[in-house]
Amino acid sequence: MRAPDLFTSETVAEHGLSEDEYALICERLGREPNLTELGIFSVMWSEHCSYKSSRRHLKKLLTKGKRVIQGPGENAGVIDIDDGDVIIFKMESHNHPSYIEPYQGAATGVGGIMRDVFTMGARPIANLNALRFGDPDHPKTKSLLAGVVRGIGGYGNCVGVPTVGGETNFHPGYNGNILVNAMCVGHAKADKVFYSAAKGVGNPVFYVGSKTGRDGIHGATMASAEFDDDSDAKRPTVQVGDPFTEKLLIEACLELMATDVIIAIQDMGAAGLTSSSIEMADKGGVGIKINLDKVPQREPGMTPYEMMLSESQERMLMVLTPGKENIAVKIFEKWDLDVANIGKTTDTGRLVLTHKRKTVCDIPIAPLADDAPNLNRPYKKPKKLPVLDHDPMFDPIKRGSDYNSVIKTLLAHPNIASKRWIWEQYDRTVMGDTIDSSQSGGGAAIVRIHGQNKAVAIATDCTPRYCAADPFEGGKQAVVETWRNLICTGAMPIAITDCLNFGNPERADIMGQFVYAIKGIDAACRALDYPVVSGNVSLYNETNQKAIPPTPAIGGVGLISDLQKMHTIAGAKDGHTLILIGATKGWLGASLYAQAILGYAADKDPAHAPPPVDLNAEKANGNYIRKLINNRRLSAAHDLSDGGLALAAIEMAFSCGHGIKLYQQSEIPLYAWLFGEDQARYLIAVDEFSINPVISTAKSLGITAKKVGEIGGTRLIAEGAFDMSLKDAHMIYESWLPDYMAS
Amino acid sequence: MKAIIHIELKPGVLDPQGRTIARSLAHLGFGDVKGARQGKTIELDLNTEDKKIAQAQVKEMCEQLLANTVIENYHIKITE
Amino acid sequence: MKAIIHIELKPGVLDPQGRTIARSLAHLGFGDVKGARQGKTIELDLNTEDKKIAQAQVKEMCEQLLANTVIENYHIKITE
Amino acid sequence: METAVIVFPASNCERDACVALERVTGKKPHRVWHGDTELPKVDFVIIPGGFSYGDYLRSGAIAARSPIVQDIVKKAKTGLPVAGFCNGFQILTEAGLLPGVLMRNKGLRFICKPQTLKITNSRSMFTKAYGDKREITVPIAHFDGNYFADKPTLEKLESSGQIVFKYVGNPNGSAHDIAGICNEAGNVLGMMPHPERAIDPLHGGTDGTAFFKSILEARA
Ligand SMILES: Nc1ncnc2c1ncn2[C@@H]1O[C@H](COP(=O)(O)OP(=O)(O)O)[C@@H](O)[C@H]1O
Ligand SMILES: [Mg+2]
Repeated sequence: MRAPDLFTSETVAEHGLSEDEYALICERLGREPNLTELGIFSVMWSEHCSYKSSRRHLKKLLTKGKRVIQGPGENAGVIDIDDGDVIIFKMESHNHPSYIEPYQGAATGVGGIMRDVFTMGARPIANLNALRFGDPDHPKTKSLLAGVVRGIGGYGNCVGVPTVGGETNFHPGYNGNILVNAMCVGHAKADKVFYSAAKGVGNPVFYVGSKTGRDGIHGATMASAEFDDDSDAKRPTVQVGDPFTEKLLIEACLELMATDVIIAIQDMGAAGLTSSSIEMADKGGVGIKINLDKVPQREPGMTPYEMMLSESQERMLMVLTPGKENIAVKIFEKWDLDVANIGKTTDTGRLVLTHKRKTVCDIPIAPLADDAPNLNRPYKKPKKLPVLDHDPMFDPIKRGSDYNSVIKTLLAHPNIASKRWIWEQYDRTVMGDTIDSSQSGGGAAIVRIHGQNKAVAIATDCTPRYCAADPFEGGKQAVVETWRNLICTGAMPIAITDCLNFGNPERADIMGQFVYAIKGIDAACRALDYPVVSGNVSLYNETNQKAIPPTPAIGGVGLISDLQKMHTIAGAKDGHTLILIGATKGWLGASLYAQAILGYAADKDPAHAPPPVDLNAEKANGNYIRKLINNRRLSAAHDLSDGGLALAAIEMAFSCGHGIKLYQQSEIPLYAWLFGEDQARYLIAVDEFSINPVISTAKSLGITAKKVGEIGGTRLIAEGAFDMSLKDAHMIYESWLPDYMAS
Repeated sequence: MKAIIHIELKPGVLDPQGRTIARSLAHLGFGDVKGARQGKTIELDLNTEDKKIAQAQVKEMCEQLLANTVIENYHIKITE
Repeated sequence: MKAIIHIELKPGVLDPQGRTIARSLAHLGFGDVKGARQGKTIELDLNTEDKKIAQAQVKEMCEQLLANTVIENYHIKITE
Repeated sequence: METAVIVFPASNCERDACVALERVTGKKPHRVWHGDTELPKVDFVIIPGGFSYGDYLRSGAIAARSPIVQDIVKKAKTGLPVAGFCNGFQILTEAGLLPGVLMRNKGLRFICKPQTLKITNSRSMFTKAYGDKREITVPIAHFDGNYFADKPTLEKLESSGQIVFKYVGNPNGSAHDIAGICNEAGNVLGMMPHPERAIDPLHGGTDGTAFFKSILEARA
């Protein structure tokens, strides 16, 4: 191995590169890199850009399907929703920046994911956010939550894209490492989808949007004084978002996309100009030459290193059709945005940068992109945990409590209690096409395709409790929960995006969680014909050697082709009967009941196996529910998740405003019947004429269906268990978060 | 005692507000404006009568709540 | 030249931000805080070299755009 | 009826306003760019919600100084009906067409929710079509909706029937629960709630429709 001459080992290490990797760079270049080149390699070979630990595993995922137009590999995934319409969507993490500066971290996370979507020609029509915070009692949790929510709202509300749904969990495992995952869904016409491959030689490369400043240049680079004269104030590494500019950028890009000027377009996300130029060139099979003097700069004296590594927000790179540049210039000037011709595509296969008439970088593109390190990290198969058997001592009464108290505890549990305090800060109704959002309490949002009678249903899900107990089953479960949430609207689920948040992949147990979660996701995708079309990996989520619970957040999208044949959870009617679809064994391992009431693994490692996911049952039961909705047999449907039957019934009551009664049964212990979290189950509300047909058709299909209760009155009742007023229960459910935030 | 705290963005941090203000002043015909930065002031009424204690307390308040030290600098002025 | 403009709410206009700041400081254990008001500062870089002209211009900017005189007062300071 | 909707760089409710107008009038509204200096010949103008110029400085402040607003001010003074929703209301106060200002919500949080309103002037050209209906529900979605004016102004608004909508359950700290007001002449109205987001059963309600119908009828 060649020891670095130009740089100290510290400098190399500060750039996140191992000695081996540095040697490899020298080998690929046939020389040592200069500082700018080192910076470029360091970001391109970072986990974030190169996916070096995850690439080989992600490859195995199902990414094709008859409605998939573009799978992973582009800025976002593209699916066909008929009539020449496509949906473009993706989810992405902004965990670390949000922990450092919650407002700006979350805001720029939203801005970044929207750019991924409108880069491809789509108008963003919905945002969602999947959030995980530490223990509510941890001193940082409250201000992180407040800042993140303000940031998401501050950006999304201003840009004018409704934030229609999401999820929020609390767990001590996120104390030092919160997760902020943002999802954006956009709509485009199939013949107006734009890609990032910079095809053709000699085409002009344009920079548009905000000026480049010294934002977000990584910590490592701060330390090295040689390229930073004014070393007085340490430069902040956080980026500041400007939603106003983003809004202009959306409008300007969409206006330009209506013409035929763009050959390729790519937003500048992580690693800004570096990754965008390299990815475009790599995909187009060309080289690229950039004159850095032409890059619009916010501050004087920026070095090539700083310009290439800056993560200033609201910027895009485009390759244009020669001769038509003026059309683009006019549009961007109209929107008051910077626009500059900064280079051209070449046939050299190299990235060449000039600055003040000197060549400051000349490196082949392949090793930076396709040819980047692709590691095969060792991993350990997660061990299976024991099943938690029923035990008479699990009965609340035997525990010296009662069912009413249990319900009160669960309704005020941070992971169950209403998140109104959060979503009321999000503009959910702008654009006039939101049909259902967080407001109804349903699992999926519904957003109409503008001017049409169809809509998309969108949901995000992941149950970290399950994933921590069994990454494989947890991965499956995250996928099927989105599927079920979409099904409950009457939508046909089409595809998912994933945002895989894990700890340090250099540890075999963490790598094992990652590998097995992916296997689980893939198994579910294949069983349900529900492919992955985009996603994001976020590793190294840990503090003090303690990793977060494995959190593969899934965002699912489905199509409602006829708005007359859809549902929200709020539709359940007084006097309707509740039918439970799917088999109940009363699985308590890793359930909310086990955690919050029995005290298992409340803040330690999980103790028991989570509910297994039977993919055949998921498919059969889900398809049956969808058929019932499409045939207008139901007034509402809700899937069973955290808290089992009891919580699903109560949530339905909250949404429709009527009481419920659950009947006595004798098959399994009452606590397990009410709170077990067996999968593949739905609670549906039907009128009296539909009860028999729904149950008998289910039987003929081999699906378990059982009359379990009814809707009506003003109380929440489970015979032999709980009985309380709907109003009181609702108050408890609504109070926890605002009380917590005000405390 | 009174404390006046000025909070401003650190140099180099994007200030979209300032930029927009400068641009609209130019639009309104104030061509002489080359640039603008926006900051905020917080004025506190304090019970303390000791300037040193006040100074130390207010600094602590800035660090803990008033300023976002990741992107902002602050200056404290204690008066009468 | 530089102009620093302080803009603050007129006395009598309710300042929810200030109130919340005072309350959260109390929550954090800074019991000495009796009250808080929040204002803003705008710093302008001007091309003018004449202090009088600058003063007049900035006053005009405040009246026309920078302050809302229904609820806000402003003070201008011109430096070097 | 010919209508216009003003488009600022970061307006984001202009499409919603256009949809609402087109539904009621059967005609596409003119979309007028903020940089234009003159309105086309129209019978009614909407300044839509959004964040106009990013809402830096103060919500609506910069937009109120744009060229097109100068023309709106001129024509409003000669009787042209103008309505501003949300950011549009903020712009109208900043432009001096309506008294008072909209300050930060009392809770210091953005609020988006369905809001019940009381119609406190049912004879205005913006509310006539509501007939006997006195309560409606339409969405709100704003950060700066806390209406403030000095006491004499508030008293005058009350006594002259210029308060058109009041909140039932004040969400933002507005003086006198004010959700929407009009000028003395009654042709300029500003309101924080969004009637254009309640014109379709799929919105969860259609209480916004009569607002637009009122104007159509008044101008017929
Ligand atoms: N961070 C958030 N942003 C927006 N909506 C949220 C957020 N967290 C929770 N919600 C909303 O609260 C409701 C309940 O969430 P959740 O319990 O995760 O639903 P489900 O279990 O049915 O998937 C949903 O409608 C969801 O969209
Ligand atoms: Mg969920």
